[in-house]
Amino acid sequence: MDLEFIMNIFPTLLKTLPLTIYIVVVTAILGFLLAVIVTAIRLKKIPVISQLMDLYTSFMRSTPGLIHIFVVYYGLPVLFRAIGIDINFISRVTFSITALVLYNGAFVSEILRPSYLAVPSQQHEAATSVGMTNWQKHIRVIFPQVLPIALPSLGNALIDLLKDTSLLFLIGLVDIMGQADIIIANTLGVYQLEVYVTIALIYWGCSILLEQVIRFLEKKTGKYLR
Amino acid sequence: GNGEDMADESSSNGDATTVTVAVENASNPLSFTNENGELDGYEVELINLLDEAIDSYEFNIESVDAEAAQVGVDTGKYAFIGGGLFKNSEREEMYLFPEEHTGVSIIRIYTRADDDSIQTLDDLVGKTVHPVTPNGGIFNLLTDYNEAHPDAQIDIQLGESGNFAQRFQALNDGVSDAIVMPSNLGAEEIITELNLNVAPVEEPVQVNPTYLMLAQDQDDLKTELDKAINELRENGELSALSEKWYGEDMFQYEITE
Amino acid sequence: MINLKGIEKTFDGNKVLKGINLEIKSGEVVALIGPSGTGKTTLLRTINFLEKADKGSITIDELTIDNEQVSEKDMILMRRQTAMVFQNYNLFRNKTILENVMEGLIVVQKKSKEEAEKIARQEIERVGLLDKVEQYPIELSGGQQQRIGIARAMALHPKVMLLDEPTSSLDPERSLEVLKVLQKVAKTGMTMVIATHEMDFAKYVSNHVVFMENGHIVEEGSPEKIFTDPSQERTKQFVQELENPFT
Amino acid sequence: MINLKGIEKTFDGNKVLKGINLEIKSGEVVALIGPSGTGKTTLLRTINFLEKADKGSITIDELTIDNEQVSEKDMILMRRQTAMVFQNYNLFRNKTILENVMEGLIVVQKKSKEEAEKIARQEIERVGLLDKVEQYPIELSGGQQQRIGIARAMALHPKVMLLDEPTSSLDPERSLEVLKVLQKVAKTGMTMVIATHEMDFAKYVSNHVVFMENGHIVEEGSPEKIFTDPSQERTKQFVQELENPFT
Amino acid sequence: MNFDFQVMFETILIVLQAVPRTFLIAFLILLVGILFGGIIAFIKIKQVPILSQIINVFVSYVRGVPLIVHLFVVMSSLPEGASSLLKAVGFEMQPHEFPSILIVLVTYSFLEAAIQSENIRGAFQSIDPQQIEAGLSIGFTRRQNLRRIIIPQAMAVALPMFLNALLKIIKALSLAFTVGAVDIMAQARFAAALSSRYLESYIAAALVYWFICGILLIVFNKIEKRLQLGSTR
Ligand SMILES: Nc1ncnc2c1ncn2[C@@H]1O[C@H](COP(=O)(O)OP(=O)(O)OP(=O)(O)O)[C@@H](O)[C@H]1O
Ligand SMILES: Nc1ncnc2c1ncn2[C@@H]1O[C@H](COP(=O)(O)OP(=O)(O)OP(=O)(O)O)[C@@H](O)[C@H]1O
Ligand SMILES: [Mg+2]
Ligand SMILES: [Mg+2]
Repeated sequence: MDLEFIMNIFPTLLKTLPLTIYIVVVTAILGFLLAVIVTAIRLKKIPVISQLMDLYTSFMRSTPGLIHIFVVYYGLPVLFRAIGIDINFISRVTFSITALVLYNGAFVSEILRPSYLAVPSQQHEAATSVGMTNWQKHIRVIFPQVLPIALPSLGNALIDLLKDTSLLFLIGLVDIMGQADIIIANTLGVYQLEVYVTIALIYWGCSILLEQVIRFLEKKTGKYLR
Repeated sequence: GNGEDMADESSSNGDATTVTVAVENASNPLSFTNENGELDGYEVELINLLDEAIDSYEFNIESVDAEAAQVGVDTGKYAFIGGGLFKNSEREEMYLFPEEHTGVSIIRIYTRADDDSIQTLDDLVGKTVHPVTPNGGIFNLLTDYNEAHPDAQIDIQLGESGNFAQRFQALNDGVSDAIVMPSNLGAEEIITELNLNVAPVEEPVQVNPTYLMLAQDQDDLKTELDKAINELRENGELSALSEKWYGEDMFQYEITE
Repeated sequence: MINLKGIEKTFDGNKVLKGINLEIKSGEVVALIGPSGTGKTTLLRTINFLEKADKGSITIDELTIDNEQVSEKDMILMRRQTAMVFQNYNLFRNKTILENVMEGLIVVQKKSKEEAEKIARQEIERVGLLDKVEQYPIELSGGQQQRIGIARAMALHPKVMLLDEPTSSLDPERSLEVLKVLQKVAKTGMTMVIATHEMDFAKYVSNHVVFMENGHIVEEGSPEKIFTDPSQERTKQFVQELENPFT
Repeated sequence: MINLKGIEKTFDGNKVLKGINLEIKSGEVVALIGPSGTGKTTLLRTINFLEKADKGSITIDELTIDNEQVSEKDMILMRRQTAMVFQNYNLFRNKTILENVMEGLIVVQKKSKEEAEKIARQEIERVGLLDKVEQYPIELSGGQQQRIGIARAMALHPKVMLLDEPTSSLDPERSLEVLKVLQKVAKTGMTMVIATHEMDFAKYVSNHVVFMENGHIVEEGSPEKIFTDPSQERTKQFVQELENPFT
Repeated sequence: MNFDFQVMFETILIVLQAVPRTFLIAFLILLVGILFGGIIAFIKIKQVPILSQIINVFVSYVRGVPLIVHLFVVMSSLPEGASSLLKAVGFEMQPHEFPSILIVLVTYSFLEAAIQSENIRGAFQSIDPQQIEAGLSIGFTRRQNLRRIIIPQAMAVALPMFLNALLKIIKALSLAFTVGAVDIMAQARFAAALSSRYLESYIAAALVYWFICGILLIVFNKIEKRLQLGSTR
């Protein structure tokens, strides 16, 4: 293993980190919000929309990320062109985030749904009986109890998201993985081991960070469980 | 280019139509990102030369995955792809190709240097050929061979072939007996770098012309490209490009197809 | 104050409330008695709209709501007039005792945090649990949880209190204390509906007793009447246990 | 039969059991009375090893276990001699009523499905809920759940029954029925420890009353003694409520 | 754009051939993952000293590092290791003869165990401790309690996440391609290369994936409904 080579490519790889982090953070937040909405619609069984959401989540969960990227980046413009709107001015990052949010939201909604259902009905009633609105009930009482159940799995989803940004290299956005591919290609694959060791370290570091965030939230929300 | 994120840039030239074109994003030396983070390579320079030569069009290069490029040109996002692509009947049905080719790809068989049992494609029957990637021309080439020779089948292994270094290392170690691949992707460099007991078979399997591949509705652009490519060919700029990226003028080889 | 008309409720084909008509005047303390599984809890829950009755209308104060066409907004309006003490306490398990009592004050009544805490501490003191304010519900004994349930409802100062067996887990001393608290609150004009199976408690706390059985109201009247001179045979039979419960 | 020696239990610095010594003879029915939050539930739980006491030893039948060095296997052995009825019922919420009662018979006592169902149905009939066997706990009223809790424990025919306020959610009629069931079972020689705050119930069901307060046993003796002629001032004060609870 | 349905249908038929194989492997990986994930979750919940620290590092490494790196590591160490091990006991096997399916199984199972350990841990947080006590009180051993009471209740939460995982594995197997196992996506790519019909091939692949998901959903929903019987909502 060539340590010097590792030292050389380390900064190059690190340079891609801001883009990766930016996409992860924005996607995680938007994806979570989307998931909440989708979960709410499906649990409320709003006719038609609820069935559409079923289709959406099943499609997004079952098909490869490559297809989502292609659908959003190449498919959406065709769709919009058909109704006379050109959306090709939208940036690649935005397209990418859109694709990832759609994907992430579907998965997270299937984490939130069972976690939500695990909160006993008596807790809903307790909140309702003191006169809380539906919204207040969920924010103050139910959601805090959903989180300790969902957080470990949300941690999985977050780390998956970190790794899924590599899909964006398909349409030329260079994240850590993309940069790694570039280095491997430029060195004709001779230094694959070194590149992998380096990105393993970077990814590991990032996911430890994400884990700490999750652990912190878990500690905060799970106090009552003892 | 690679640094920006706008799919379409407003044109710098008043009447010119701006179109987005795609190249592969990690395909050294055709198109790749160099140490400075800029898009570079044979196809990239070629497209830039064409851009200069054609007044009525502006090219905006996007570097994406090979498959993404295909899908992009299918859906009309890209006007054409520059990826050292071969022409075949299936493709001709779906896309437009310029009259003139803009590159040459020599397909060779690589074997261990001391193994002279393999000289032509026919000799590959019964040998272990290194797995081929699904999206490459080699897969098509070998499939065509098998179709043409129903009673002498080459065993085409499907699977990710690994990067080039791994492929040659595997050949060197005896995992496989032969690699079929274009010679212009840095094979020589790897063999020397890794000090491998591997050499190409003297006679090329094929010398293929490679083309830019246009979306079907780009007739006007095709006309312009035909003109410009001809110019570059005449004034020797294509040969110069080839010298720069491949160390030799590939256009001197006689096309076998 | 409260007026129930023709309340019906069916659970998977099992009719639990079979047309309940009941009028409760402002400031009345109603004791709801009757055998286990009779529909006492269900009736309290329909008044609080935790369960939507299939038929019938409910009036609280000025507002009348027909169960067959009730909006989410109406239900919340109605609920804010009432507070409920649950048979199995239903404390917010992710909140401390203090937070449990403060929650409604802050979120629903928009009180400041300081004021809410002041009220909450008063109510918690009243049920003798000031030393437990930082604890979580799971760390409390049954009777302690029940008392916090009462404190949580009390703190809201609702027009109507619905109490579902509020002394079931309390020893006689504590029951007596709760009785006194309820009597004091009743004097302020709060209306109360108390489902209970402790006849002594019912007798002393209420001024209006409703005897339910099997989804029907069998008989209602003043405690004196129901406990000493009921007109229905069934009532007589049920309340006579009171005299000599275990003989 | 049961012998508790120096049982101590502390929750986060709060000493809840402060050295409990108690001897219970085979076939005795012990009523555990005392104010809310005194440690009655905790004591029952330590006997059932749901809570491991910090100090002291527990003997059931022949087997003595020191709480400071108890193995998982010992705990299971001890538990299999006892059955518990919980203050808040704790039925298996994912199992039907019938399954709730059959579960221990099949899994622990390795009875055949047919036999288990037969026993279960008998016990459920005893508490008057045969029509609910296919229901899930959430669909039952409080009192109904409590009775199933009793049936579940009864079905196991344990040597020792631990009952935590088994009639808290039952009306007088039902309480009387439960009393009769317990008395009948007591005649078969089963030992019972019943935490209760219903003094009447305690008086009639037990032949040994233990008055606890604040983690201590204040006084114990026959019901006659405790309820009519207690030797401790505090006991007198506590049980006198019984005579005239709400006056 | 000219879309060729003929090609799409033909591709669907080709791609379908890869379904049983892909599905079987994925299911196997999930099972192994749940099994080991369960054990890991148990160690974490119990906070077994030392062991749980080691487990933490293991989980964060395996979860954090991209699959392709794992594949690379396993691919370049497992065959060698197995070969020298076999040699020690007198068998002759060239490293490159090592079955690639084993590489896939080993790598993915490790990853899955790490992932499932967290899902399972979360599901267990949803269990009401009083349910556990109810089981103990009627004399269940811990294991009986686990099997009869806790797991069925935790399953209601974990099951949808297991389906999430299964779907992810089915897709992630396209990376296993690196070691020479052909999955659905790879099959579609070969078809695309031959026909030069990329859109048609991808859509075909998507439909096949979606179809598998549809079938799985029917099965999983049925089980989930059963598990939720009598639950508090
Ligand atoms: N969610 C439900 N689904 C089905 N049946 C229900 C449901 N809730 C209550 N019931 C049934 O309705 C009847 C009345 O229940 P309710 O809880 O109102 O009785 P209760 O008078 O409060 O009894 P208790 O004194 O035992 O608490 C019972 O037979 C019960 O089984
Ligand atoms: N898990 C726990 N953590 C902290 N404190 C606890 C815990 N369990 C019980 N306690 C405390 O121990 C004391 C005794 O509780 P226990 O449940 O034994 O009382 P009890 O005599 O059964 O009361 P009640 O009649 O109200 O049921 C109470 O003050 C309670 O707050
Ligand atoms: Mg009730
Ligand atoms: Mg208790």
